[in-house]
Amino acid sequence: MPIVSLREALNQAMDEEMARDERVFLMGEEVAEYNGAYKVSQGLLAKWGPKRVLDTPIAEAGFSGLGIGAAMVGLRPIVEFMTWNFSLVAYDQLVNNAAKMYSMSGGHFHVPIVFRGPGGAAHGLAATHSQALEAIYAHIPGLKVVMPSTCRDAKGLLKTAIRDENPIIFIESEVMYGDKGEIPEGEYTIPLGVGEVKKEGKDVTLVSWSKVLAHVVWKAVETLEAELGVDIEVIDPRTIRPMDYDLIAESVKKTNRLLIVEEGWPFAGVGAQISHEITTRAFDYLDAPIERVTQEDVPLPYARNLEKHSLPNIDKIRQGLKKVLYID
Amino acid sequence: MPIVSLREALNQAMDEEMARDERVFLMGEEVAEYNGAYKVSQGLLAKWGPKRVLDTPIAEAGFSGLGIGAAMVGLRPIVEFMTWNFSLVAYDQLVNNAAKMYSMSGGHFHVPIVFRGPGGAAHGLAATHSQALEAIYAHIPGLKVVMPSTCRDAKGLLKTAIRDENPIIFIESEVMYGDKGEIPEGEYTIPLGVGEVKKEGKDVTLVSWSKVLAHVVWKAVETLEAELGVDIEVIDPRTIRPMDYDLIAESVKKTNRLLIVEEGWPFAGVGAQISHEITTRAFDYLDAPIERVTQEDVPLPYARNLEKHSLPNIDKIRQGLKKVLYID
Amino acid sequence: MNNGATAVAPKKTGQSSRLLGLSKETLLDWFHDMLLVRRFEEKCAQLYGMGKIMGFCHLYNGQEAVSTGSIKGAINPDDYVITAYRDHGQAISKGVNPKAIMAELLGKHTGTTKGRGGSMHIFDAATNFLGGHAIVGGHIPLAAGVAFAIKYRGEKKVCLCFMGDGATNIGEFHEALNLAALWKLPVIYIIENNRYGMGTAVQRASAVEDLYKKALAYDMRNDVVDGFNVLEVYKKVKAAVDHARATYEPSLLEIRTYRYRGHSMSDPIHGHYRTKEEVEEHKKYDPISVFADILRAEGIADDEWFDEEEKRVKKIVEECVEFAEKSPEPPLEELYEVYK
Amino acid sequence: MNNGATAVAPKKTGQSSRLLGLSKETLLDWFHDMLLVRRFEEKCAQLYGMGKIMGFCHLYNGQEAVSTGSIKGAINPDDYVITAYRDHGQAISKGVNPKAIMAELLGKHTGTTKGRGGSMHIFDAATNFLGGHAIVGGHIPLAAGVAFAIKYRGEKKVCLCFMGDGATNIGEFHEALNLAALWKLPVIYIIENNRYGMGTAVQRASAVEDLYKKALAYDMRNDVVDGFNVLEVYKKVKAAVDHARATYEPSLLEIRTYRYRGHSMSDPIHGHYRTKEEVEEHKKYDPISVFADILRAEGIADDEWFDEEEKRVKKIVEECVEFAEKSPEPPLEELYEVYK
Ligand SMILES: Cc1ncc(C[n+]2csc(CCOP(=O)(O)OP(=O)(O)O)c2C)c(N)n1
Ligand SMILES: Cc1ncc(C[n+]2csc(CCOP(=O)(O)OP(=O)(O)O)c2C)c(N)n1
Ligand SMILES: [Mg+2]
Ligand SMILES: [Mg+2]
Repeated sequence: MPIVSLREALNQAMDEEMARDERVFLMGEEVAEYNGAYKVSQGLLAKWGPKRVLDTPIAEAGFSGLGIGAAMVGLRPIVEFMTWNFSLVAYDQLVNNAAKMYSMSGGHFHVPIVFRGPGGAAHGLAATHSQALEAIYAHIPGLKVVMPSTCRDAKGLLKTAIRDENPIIFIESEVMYGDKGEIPEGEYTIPLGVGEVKKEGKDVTLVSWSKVLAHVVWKAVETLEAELGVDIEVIDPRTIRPMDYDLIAESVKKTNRLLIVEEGWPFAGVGAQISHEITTRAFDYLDAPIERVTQEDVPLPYARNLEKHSLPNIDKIRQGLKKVLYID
Repeated sequence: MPIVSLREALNQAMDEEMARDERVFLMGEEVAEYNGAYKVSQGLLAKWGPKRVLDTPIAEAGFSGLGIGAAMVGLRPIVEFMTWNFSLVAYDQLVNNAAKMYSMSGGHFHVPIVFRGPGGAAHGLAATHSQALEAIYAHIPGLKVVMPSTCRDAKGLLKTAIRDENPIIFIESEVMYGDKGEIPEGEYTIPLGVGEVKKEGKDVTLVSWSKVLAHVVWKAVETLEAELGVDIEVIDPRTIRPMDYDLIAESVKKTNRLLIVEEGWPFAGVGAQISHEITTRAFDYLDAPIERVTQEDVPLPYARNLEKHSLPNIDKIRQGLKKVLYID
Repeated sequence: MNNGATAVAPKKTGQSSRLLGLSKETLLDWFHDMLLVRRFEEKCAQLYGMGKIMGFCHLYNGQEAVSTGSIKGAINPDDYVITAYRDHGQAISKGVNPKAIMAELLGKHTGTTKGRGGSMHIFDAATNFLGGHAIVGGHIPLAAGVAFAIKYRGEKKVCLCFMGDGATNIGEFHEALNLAALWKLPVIYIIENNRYGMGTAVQRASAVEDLYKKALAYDMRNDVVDGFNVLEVYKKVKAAVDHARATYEPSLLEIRTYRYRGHSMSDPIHGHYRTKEEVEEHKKYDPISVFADILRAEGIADDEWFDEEEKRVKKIVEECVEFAEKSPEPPLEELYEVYK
Repeated sequence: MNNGATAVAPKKTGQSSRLLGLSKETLLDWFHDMLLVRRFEEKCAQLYGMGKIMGFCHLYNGQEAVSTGSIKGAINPDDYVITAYRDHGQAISKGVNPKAIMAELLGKHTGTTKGRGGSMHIFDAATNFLGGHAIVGGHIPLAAGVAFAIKYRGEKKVCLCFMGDGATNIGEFHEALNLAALWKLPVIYIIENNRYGMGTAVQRASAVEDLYKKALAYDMRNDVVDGFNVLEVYKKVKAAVDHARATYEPSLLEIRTYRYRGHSMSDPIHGHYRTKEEVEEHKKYDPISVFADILRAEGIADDEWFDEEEKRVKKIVEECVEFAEKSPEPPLEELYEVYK
């Protein structure tokens, strides 16, 4: 199987879908002539031309709304946010127009659109530029939220997202764009709403997604399985909304313990939702309360030591595992 | 004790604080010459004049940001959103500027400001105008979220909010503005972050707030205590962030069961957070998984029957209680 | 100084007798449209008073010439219209079935959005009526997107986007007009300047009182229009539409009009923000009377026809109510139609 | 046609020999400020290359005349300044201790925000430097609020708000300028038109290329300024400041300038969006050389002074780095300073 970077995987997904369906177009800041602030759209302008790959002014609400209007009358826009931090100025468009259109118009109109870009913290970008915002989008009925952790999932899920008839929040990570991974030869898609057991284990279930899973959890699992002598089952829901509760509940009924590791803030975060739902579904199977590791409940600071201390890290995962496993 | 409407209670709080501190001013759409879209600011223009009571253009991001800037240099703005639905166009200002300023500026600047207005559904306003948005604000570190359910709490909490040095999200309800209730004679305040046991009970703890508590839960409790022969302890956290977990946990350790009734959407809602935290704190005391009653996971429709069916109601509370109490 | 009617209307009524070569059928059809909207809204007011229409209900009385002249008059059936919450009149002019609109207002399954959207959120795919949007300014970028799709497909259609005077102060107005001008999109932005955003007079909310001047920030084609004369509205909107079809270029039109009723049915007719006299003064330039006078003067219609027309319209409105009343409530399952 | 330097600079340099009656001390102080900013930024580039400065770091090279002429020159210490993420130069001109800025860039506890804000979020209460804001356009309404507070208290201060050309296309620009003009707030909005928003040329993002024309939508006082000549900047910003102090009225100034480096340290210097030649061409109008030539021609400073000045500035920058390097990291507890 070919090995590509996450950047290439996402680029292939967009390129293939643009080839498959001429209603698909890409717009966003610097996506065209600059080939993308993070080069995810590299080469797409050259191949598809300025009609289908457009640089926008800095006007997230404006071009998000423009995409929604175009989608209402039959186009299939991909809107890139340079980072998801900048989507907050467009939040009303996503929540009131994209999410509600199909229901509120009585089915007269629907909005097949993908909003995509990197989310979460990179390094040293500080509070305004380091937000993991999945919770505020997953909270909204009418949206679907997708957060892949591998190149294979990213390509397959993005292709599915572009073909979906509903508005999709597709959150990537700038620090993952260079990550390499295998992808299947040729055409493939991955359904939304279906999680995956990325590693089987019997002692505890660990649910995590996106960058934290890719860059923090895997290293931690390797170290801590040895260190604590435990066998960890790792589940990547891949889609945050709809969440694959069945897969997680099934695993928890086997391991009887659950740790959720997310980059978002704790209060009413995605982990809180998973915790509530799984506690309800697997109450009699849980040997310990579900534990969460999240970003500290603070705006992320700049200084390296504060940033490190604030984000999920191996120490916090160790503590979380020990707590949920009642170790010492 | 005098009996006033919620409208009057809020009006008194603003009036008294404007008298107490000339740095306090009020701005928003129609708050001045129109005396407020819901008349909460009735008479304030006449009393305090156009310098301190200002009608704004329809520009929520602009006047929210204006308030934040004024607060940074020493004023204490009260910004009214005609309803919280319209705050979504200002979401970035509240999340990136108001919430993060104190932390991100290293303490150089802070933002003593109150954003207030009605939230949740009224009657027949449909999806864009019927949103209970507490979760998307409570998720954000740096904000405090206050949601009173009585006239007494509303006045005391709003006065405290206006004196607080941090940005406050103060969510009222337009269908409660006419509700009457007793308030203490003269000057009083109520601290943020302190919940209240509104009714003692031994069989199950019910946590709810704002309009759902005032208009739905109380009626349901009355009916269902008799019908199900149970004794319900009702807790109103009053402040959503910071949440008074201690009070709830203490109650749950006594009743061993918890039902949360909220108007917001279920996914990553405030109830999910309470559920996770209390499950963690009172795991060994819980005789049943924590139950939640929320608004259905849909944009709220217009038709009366759909609206009724979508919002929390007595039937859903009955089911929730039966489930958590293992009745039949 | 521009203050709507008193300044604009009289100055221009002189021209209004010129019928622009429109056929008698067309002219009578337009009058019918205006009268239907007026009577439909009056009925809504009644039903709201009876508690049969719920929530917010924003009526169009006084602004009929804008809807008829621009939608009924200046565009084709396959062109697009998108607007704010004050949307009944524009939906009717676009050809949306008034029975379905009335049923929607009563929250019935036969309504335009199956009872889900209500008064502020009228949608109809069949007539390219794109809503009905209740977040002020939120639909302005959508219109640019519709125009983008038109151009993307190389069609010659246009999109009319209506907004109030108050909506011109919100950020999305700025972002959308810049995009439309920058990318040359065939959208006609129509400000219905009825002089107030709720209780706030234009000059208390906008630093420029002549709202068409906001086009200068985008080098956008612009004009100001007498909204009390349906023929003036038609003429100038048609010019903008023709220009858009020919060049894909947008326009910003400020149409001066006036709202007779309160902002919504839950608001007072004048309150403190305007006087009863001001409202009465404007009724002298009532767009329906103005047009009726022209039709009479030009011998297009006589009193008998107008009497008959009143009866025809009354009947239609009654049929709408009857249809709505008889229609069933939406089934509960449809509450969950959230994803396609 | 306006395309920054090539059009504006030469035309105006003729005037620049007039010293506006400024004292020798003042002129040399301004030159010092510009040179300090230039060398400070060059050091930042080095330290970024060494990985000591993290994240996004937007340098000011080429734009120094804007910061010095407006902040150092045209306002008082108790006036306010607020800006975007390209903020080192403006902070220095406002009097923020460069040691603290450098310490901030290295993420140290002695930094302007104790290591929490980093390059894009410089704040300093002592000098009324209100940030350092990294969401494009997000600070523009804040500036109106600062001016509102000034007027509320009846003070005669002003607030200078800097933004890039790209920021003029976002909604908050529109909402804030309308509010400032409508309420007559003493804020001077300064567009630093360096011809690009990241890799997007002004005319590819804005429907009007002459950005000062956006003031027409608010009836706001406006002007266009040669940003390559610190004396021109001073003159026109001072006029706007005087007007604001006298009338509380805002202004919108478009200052034509040019950025030598990439958008941020993680971006290429030209990439595809501009040529190496274009960058070199602009360096002919380098604001520091332009000013040096004037000072020489006017006999204010000679080569010896300039050599000495280079040494003085070099030393200051070295002291900044030394101070920053020696400073401790912030203590972990401070992570939790979220509520006051
Ligand atoms: C973003 C937003 N803010 C506030 C409101 C509340 N609101 C609804 S209509 C309205 C006034 C709009 O006035 P205008 O644009 O002139 O339209 P008109 O009602 O006069 O037709 C306001 C403030 C809203 N719906 N959306
Ligand atoms: C709302 C928002 N969208 C996008 C960005 C990413 N971004 C940061 S700077 C920038 C370009 C700004 O250009 P300009 O306003 O001309 O300022 P300059 O960098 O040239 O000084 C962009 C797109 C952002 N920070 N905020
Ligand atoms: Mg209006
Ligand atoms: Mg620029």
